[in-house]
Amino acid sequence: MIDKERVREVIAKRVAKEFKDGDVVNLGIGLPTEVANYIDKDVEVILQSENGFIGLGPAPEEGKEDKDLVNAGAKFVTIKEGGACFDSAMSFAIIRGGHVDATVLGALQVDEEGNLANWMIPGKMVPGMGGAMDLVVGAKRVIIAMEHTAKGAPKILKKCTLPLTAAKEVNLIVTEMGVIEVTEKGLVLKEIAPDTTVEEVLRATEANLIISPELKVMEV
Amino acid sequence: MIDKERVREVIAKRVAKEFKDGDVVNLGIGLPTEVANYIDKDVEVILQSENGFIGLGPAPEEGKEDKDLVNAGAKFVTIKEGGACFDSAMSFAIIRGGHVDATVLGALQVDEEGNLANWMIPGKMVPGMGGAMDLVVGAKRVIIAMEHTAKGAPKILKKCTLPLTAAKEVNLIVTEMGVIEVTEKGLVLKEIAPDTTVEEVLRATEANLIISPELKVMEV
Amino acid sequence: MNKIKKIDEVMELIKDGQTIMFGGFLGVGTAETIVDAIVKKGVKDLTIICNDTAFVDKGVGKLVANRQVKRAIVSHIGTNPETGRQMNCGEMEVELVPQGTLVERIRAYGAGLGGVLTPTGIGTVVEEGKTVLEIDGKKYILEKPLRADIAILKGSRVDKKGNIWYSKTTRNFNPIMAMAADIVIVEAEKLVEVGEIEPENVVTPHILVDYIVEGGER
Amino acid sequence: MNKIKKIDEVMELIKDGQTIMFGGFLGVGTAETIVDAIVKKGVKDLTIICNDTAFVDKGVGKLVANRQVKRAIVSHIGTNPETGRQMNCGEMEVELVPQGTLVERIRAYGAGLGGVLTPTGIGTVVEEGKTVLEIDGKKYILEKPLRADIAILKGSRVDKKGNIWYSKTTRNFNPIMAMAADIVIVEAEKLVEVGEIEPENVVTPHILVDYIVEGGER
Repeated sequence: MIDKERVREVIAKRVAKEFKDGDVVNLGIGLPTEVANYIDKDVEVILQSENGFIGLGPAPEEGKEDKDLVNAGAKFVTIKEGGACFDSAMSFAIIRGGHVDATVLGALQVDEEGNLANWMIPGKMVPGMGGAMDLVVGAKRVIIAMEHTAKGAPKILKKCTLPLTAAKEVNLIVTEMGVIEVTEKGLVLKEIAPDTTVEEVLRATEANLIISPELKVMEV
Repeated sequence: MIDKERVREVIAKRVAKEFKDGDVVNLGIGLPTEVANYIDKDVEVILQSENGFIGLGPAPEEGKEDKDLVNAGAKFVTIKEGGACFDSAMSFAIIRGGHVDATVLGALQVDEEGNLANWMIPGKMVPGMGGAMDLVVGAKRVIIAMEHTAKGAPKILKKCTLPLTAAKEVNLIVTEMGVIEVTEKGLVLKEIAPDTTVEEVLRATEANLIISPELKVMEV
Repeated sequence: MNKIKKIDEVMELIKDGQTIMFGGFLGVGTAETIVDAIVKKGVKDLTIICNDTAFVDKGVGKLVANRQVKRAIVSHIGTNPETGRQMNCGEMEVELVPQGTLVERIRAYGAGLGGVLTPTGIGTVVEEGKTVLEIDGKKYILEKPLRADIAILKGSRVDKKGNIWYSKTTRNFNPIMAMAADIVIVEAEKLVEVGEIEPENVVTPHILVDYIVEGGER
Repeated sequence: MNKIKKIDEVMELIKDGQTIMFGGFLGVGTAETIVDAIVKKGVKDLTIICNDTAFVDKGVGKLVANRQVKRAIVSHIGTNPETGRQMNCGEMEVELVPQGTLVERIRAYGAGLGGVLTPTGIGTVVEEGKTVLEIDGKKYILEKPLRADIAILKGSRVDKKGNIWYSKTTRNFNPIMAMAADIVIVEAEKLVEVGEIEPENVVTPHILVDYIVEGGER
């Protein structure tokens, strides 16, 4: 069992490998935000922030915060040279119109059809969907970055039981145990973490998993 | 019979009296454009140009033309201090969204219901509607500025015979013979040009005209 | 036409039961001086339209905390526990709208369109009770336009005619709301002379703005 | 990623039968250098989407005059007699669209919306053959989104990443078309360094632009 921090690092590092030079990417709050720290220096990824800009840069040095410049989680950030600001209508035109190459989001549940539930637990947690529903529908690729299980219970299910964020939009699931692609035929395990067995992955997953004939070891 | 130039002046001068301080107005090509020359100096009217700005000013001095600054008829113009430029989506959001107080347009035909035909003569003249259909639907008030007849034939009809620009959107008709308001009950002659009789107006009009009990002489 | 008013003058326009739009994203780009004055005035039963309910002590969250809001139409309430509490005990109604749909519904009203046809929310609870149209083989929810009695904007630089320029991420919903309300009030962080904002760099043209209040940097 | 190309390089992308959007309003804001190169290349059967067909010797009008256009989707053809002539003798098809509807249809595609619900054209020939929806007692025409293979923009200042700023009335359809085509090419009147356009004053963000061609002032 690897510790929480290492789990997040493994997931974020693996997701970071999904991008190619010039990709426009929106990273969700939390773990997905950490992906930015691991993007290869030779790959220029342009981060979109749905509150209204492209060219999202790292947090400013202490004392250099600009009260007018925050990310979608209201944290102080910077804007890279060549960045551009716009209003929310334009921001979501960019998102819904397919001008974002990939979005990385966390999940409560994902299922065999690529359905995603990540915005509410009825009677318990109703924060609102924010921009998540638009991002999942609009981005060319939807990558889920999450821990494989929650308190030991599988999050990759045959069918989501929580209210959906979107239907059939997930393309890839990256966890600390492996990388799973959503295909027409179902979920395909393409990579597996080192020191993890296929049996362990299957045990931690409720959904049916097709084991790729070219199953690789995940680089972490 | 007054000459053509004087006719245009009479119409433009009378239309210019329709505006109050702060009004946002879009003037069509041709005669409506001339209205700008007669607006009272104490009344600040902001002209909208549908190709993308507010604060339309007069033509520049010769040699001071800016190739990037034209009106919707591609004529060189100026922009007043405090003017603002925008794209065509914003321009028509302003127009269709009811943010223009009045539009002044010419007409081929207007009828008793306030229907307007001013964009084509089938088989003869098909220039396209440009922004006219949006302007007529979107502006709070639609003012028609035109000669009362065309080669002696009435242009104010019981029912338009040419393809419509918009249905039931005209509010006021200003001609060299008088001022006619479109009301629920029909067309009401509110003002009449000096040296013109009601009989003359009726003869030049195919539509039924209700003569206002407060019929006034038009100031020209 | 002098649009520049004292805060007390514009407060006369704010009344119980109104629908008010507020620019801002988690409070960034929200007119704090005007919000504070509304808290002080204590008007009740407001319907607020905003991206989110911000924080208990920031942005429109202060109106929620002061129990002035009857209904909120927003995309997110997670940062303001008071919204959740009032919603759960029935003191306040919350209509959750996907962020892109929310801004496009406001734009639809401001642009004179009959509604929005969006794929966002298809296959989720968002589509419940709404018309779904299939256009060229794809499904879209018909979402209705949103309007307000008052829109309250925050402008970073506002000229004396009312032209607005927004700094960085303060823009968000502000320019869209400027089109969708009967009365539009802007809080100017910095009031500048007419002509100081180049015509091309004006984001909200002055014809959309009715009143200007000086707010300063905060 | 170097987006800056020679005119000959981008001409390789232009092919017979393509649908091409051109920014510009009666030629103002149209990429004349690129239009001239397309005239020279002589590709045929183009569908052009533009506000108008400009003049015989200006803007996209030159493509019409050179008989390269099979179909034009525009709001106005009155300034180019050649368009009318070719239309009347069946050499060219013209779809006339109200200007506000035209730009909104392009925006709908670029913004991922299923269509536009507009009151413009109700009660006219424009509504013929289209779906009309009654929403809250008012009628709207459902107008379909418009896309293109290529969008050709004219930018007054373009930085080396592709961020665009438009001078005065050259903006018009350009920023909207930047969202609605598979490939977006901008002709830069003036190529500037990255950072010279303030982030807030960028109108078309560089992520929407694929190629930049230097055009100079003309």
